[in-house]
Amino acid sequence: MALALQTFATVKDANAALKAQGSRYLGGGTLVVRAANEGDVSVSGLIRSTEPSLSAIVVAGGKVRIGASVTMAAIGGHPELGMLAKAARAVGGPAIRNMATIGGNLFAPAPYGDFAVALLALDATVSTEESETPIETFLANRDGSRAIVTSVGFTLPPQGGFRFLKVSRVKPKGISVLSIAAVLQQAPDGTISSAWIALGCMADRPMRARAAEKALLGRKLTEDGVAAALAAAGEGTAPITDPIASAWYRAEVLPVHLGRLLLA
Amino acid sequence: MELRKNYFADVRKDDLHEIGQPRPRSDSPGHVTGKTAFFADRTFPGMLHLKMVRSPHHHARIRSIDTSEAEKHPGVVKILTAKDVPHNVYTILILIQVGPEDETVLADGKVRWKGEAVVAVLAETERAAQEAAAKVKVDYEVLPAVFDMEEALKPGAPLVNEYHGQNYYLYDSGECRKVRFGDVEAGFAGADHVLEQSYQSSPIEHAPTETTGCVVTPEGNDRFTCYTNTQAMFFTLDNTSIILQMPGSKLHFVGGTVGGGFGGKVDVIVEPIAILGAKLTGRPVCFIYSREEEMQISSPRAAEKVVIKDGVMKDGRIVARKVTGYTDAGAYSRHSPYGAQKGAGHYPGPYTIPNVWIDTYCVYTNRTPSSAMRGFGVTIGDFALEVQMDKLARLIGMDPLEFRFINAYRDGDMKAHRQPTEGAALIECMQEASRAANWPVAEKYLAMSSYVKGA
Amino acid sequence: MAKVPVQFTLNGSETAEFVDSGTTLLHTLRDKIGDTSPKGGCHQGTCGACSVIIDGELRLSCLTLAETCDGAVISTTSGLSENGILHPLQRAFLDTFATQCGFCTPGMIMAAKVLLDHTPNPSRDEVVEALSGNICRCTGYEPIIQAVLTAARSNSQNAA
Amino acid sequence: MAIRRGRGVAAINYPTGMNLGGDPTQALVHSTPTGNFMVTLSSVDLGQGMKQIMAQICAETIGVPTDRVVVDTADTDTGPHCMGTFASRGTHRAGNAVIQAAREARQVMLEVAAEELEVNASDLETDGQGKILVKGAPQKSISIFDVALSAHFKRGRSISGRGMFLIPRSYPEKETGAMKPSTCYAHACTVAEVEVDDETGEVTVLTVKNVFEIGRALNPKMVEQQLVGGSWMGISHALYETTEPYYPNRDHGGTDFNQYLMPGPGDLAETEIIVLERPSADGPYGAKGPGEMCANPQIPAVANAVFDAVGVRIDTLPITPERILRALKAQAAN
Repeated sequence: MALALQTFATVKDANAALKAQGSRYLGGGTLVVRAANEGDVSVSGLIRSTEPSLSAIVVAGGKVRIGASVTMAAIGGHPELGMLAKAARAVGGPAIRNMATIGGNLFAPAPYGDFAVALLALDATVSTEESETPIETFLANRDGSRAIVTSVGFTLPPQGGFRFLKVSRVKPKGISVLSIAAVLQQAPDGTISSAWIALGCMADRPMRARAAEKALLGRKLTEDGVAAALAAAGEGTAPITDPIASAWYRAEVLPVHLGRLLLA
Repeated sequence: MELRKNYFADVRKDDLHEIGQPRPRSDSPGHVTGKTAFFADRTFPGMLHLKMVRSPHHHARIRSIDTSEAEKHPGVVKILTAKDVPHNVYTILILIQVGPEDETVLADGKVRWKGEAVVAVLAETERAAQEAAAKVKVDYEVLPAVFDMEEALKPGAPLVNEYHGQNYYLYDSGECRKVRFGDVEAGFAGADHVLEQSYQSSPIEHAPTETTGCVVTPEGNDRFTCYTNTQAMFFTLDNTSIILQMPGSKLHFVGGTVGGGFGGKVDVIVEPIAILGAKLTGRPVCFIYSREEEMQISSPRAAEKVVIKDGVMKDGRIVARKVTGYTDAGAYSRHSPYGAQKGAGHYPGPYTIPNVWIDTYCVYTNRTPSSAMRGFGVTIGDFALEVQMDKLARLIGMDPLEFRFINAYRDGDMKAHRQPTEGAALIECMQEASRAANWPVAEKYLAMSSYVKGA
Repeated sequence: MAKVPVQFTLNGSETAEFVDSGTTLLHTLRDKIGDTSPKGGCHQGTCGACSVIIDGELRLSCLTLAETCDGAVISTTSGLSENGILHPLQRAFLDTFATQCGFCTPGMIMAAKVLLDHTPNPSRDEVVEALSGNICRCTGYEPIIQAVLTAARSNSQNAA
Repeated sequence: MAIRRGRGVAAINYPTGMNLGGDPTQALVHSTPTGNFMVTLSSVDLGQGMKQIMAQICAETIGVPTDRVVVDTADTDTGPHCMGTFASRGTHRAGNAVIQAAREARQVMLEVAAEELEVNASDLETDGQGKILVKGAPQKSISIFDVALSAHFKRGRSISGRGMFLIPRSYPEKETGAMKPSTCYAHACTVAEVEVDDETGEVTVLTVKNVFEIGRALNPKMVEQQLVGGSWMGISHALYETTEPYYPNRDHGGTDFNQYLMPGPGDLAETEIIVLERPSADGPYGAKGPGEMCANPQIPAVANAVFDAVGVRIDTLPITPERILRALKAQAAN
């Protein structure tokens, strides 16, 4: 079977077409077209939708909704999403960022998917035609997910409340040794009142660092204050081993990089 | 870049017209306009795409190959197995009498590394070839494999390659290439310090931006034109002639514009099977490595292990050096026996040492065959030698750069392989490095010269 | 096999082709149209040799399906010089000896062109970032970075 | 956290050409009717600039500007045999073959010019600009354009030459290993300066200062290209590259340019290149082969610099952050 592309004006029609065996949704092409080029013969039909809402970014009242077809470049260049620019620009080189979509990033296996790490820290929700799912649940079930992701929504954290770090061997563009995103809220006295920390490469998909989050509550961002969080950073992680680094290395340097991110 | 003309001015004529001039490159205008024709920039009507079915096992016996389903796949034109290749067992250096023939173009009865070519599929499109390749059924009996050179050299290790009969290349000098100069044991006995250290590398890929490949077209007169990015035109033509049992006069190779080589395109892998495909189908054929094939299937630089034992005096003289080098050839020879032998000629490095013992082994393991790469036989050896030099200097409390001056070879010094040194320039390089890096050394070293001892 | 009509502007010329559905833009440009300036170095999106400019944005033609480019404006390195006069970037690549094997060069020039179109006087870091998706194995990148900076300088001198 | 700095040195030599010789290359040179020169070879240009260098060598030898020379190479129907482009042999072997062929062609050219000018060929010289002059009487001259026309249409001569370069093969003596691996050697000394992050094992190469002795820089800008790129590859080998990161285990081999690590444009060391020229006895205009050698000395220099910085020896390539970190932890445990 040759590869064939079908384009639909609505997500609804595209969803219906996706039921056919061997069909995959085409976002920016960085995952699916690559797989086909590399001889993945399980992909025989590509489906896409040109519904305009898929490409929209809506920021209103502190809430953000980003259509699934929005590219990393569009996020990186959006005037109201400046705080996310670092995470969006962490994905690939310029050409990849002009193609790779936020929807696709949700499905990218580690060490890819750095932006999904940011979305996890932002406690985003992932929408399809039918449902709206917390991102953590979505990521856990993504392998069996068939419905087209239409958008991702989240609440903008307060100014300076979002931190992101990607560690790569190759600069400025390399895939992750690990990535860390954190959304922190501080009480007037500087103590942490809320902490959401997400990790990339510490499992086969983005994961929360719950023990570290907990250990930060009520503490200040000082060397002593973060010590317990760093000690707990690895809890529940199962880092990947790949050509970039071993699980051992990732586990060893996670607290180091988390410390640098928190104390920066 | 800075040319330091003050060095060796007495032996050099600098009044040339064209030599020494920074003339613009004649090929660059083609590069910047995208007009330069690389081999894959030629396409022919009716061209078939060749995809290889590869071994998923490191070492296995092939019980059977079933291509019936693949043959029926739409778009498939021809499927090739070992029996289709006229002279299927070959080795590239046979042209310079380095044998035995030890490698199959397409696996025959056995695979010896994960990724080895087993069946070639020729189809109308790349996609059809990929789909049909997935339908080829090969029944394997998995055999024990060996990956570690030391394990491979132990008695009872799985035999990697029957054409050799043992897991090392047999030189005319025996299990290794040897150099014996002076009395190395006496040197160690008389040394103030003896230091033995072991160094290791792993395989390295050339990673040219253009992958290995060729496009072949039948000329209609029983000749075949092969557009290729080989690094060696006649080397490839002559080996193809042997493998296909086809007179060289039937073969026309066109190349010479290559998107990076670094030694990775000296093997003869894609051309013979693509030409065979063109011959048996009468159609143009392209066989271009995917990036994954370039990374994991094409020969890498061999992994090497180098053990160096040195005897050194407190005054900085190295009095004895014993080097044992192991080159991980993978499953087949390709250029590795040559590389290991090149190491024997290179050690003990650019230093004058009175007692030297060198053994270099070419070892077979069940991994991707290694071959030529920029500096092979020397690159990893230089890493080992120069880290060892640093350790020796620190052992005797001497500046590492000064330590090298003491031992540097100079014109007339006898090398371990019994050639007198000519044209040495190590000392001058180190003198200039001392200046450029602001790494001061004693005046006496700055006064040295490669020309004559004691000067 | 269904053929799909595709129409786009390539280097200023209206171009129409029937392609097999699912064909990449890279294959279409090279094998159907005959513009071989984009190179297929990996077909994975990891080398940048196939880079082209689509509607003003740098894209990888190996991961772009031709039929998604209907109505697009596409530029490739082969269309960069006008009336035989090299583009300042091409001139700079020559003058600074920034090409060796030449396989990465068309992609590098595309990446650099998009940068200079948006940022006429880039910093070194901006050049580095712009080239970061393009692999070169020969030069060690420095000559290419210098070429882009040189082209930017010559542009601003011409503008002045 | 501490960023610790260190520096290391390495000095090396490297043989030019195929080990033990026995690797021939041939060349043909002929003039066109209007005095342009065609070099015919089967040598391969990998991007190092073989075609340009052969043109300059031919031009120098014949005595014409380089843009009067065209190199036709790597077509087995037309080009005579070349062993191939590897082992730092291209410039040395093919260059010598081109010189020999060009000398023969030059001799015919001078003979035809001598007939036209009614002097002895031995009394003629070229000005490098396209003219042949009588030594000591430069007002008496003839253009190479006219000489070629005369050779073709009047005198019936072929301004052409054949070149062949072969270093006889050396066979190592079995027991002692006495042999002749090469006829000439290039040299280098590199000093590398690094920073090592002692909490992550990450290495940044700050500077490399490379001194290369290459016999003769036939085209200095092209030499620079190769040496700068080679220096980058040496650093890459030292710190990044492997197809089998867990060797001898075969798992996790990289299959793309994201997984196969090489320094990116944001990882570049400040690189200084200094070139010395001690012409080799048998090289074309003294040239040696620097193509492979230039990527070697950075590897041990960086390894030694890492030790200088953090006091641990990594004797296994590549020197990854993981290997350094493991060694630092072992050091701390002791």
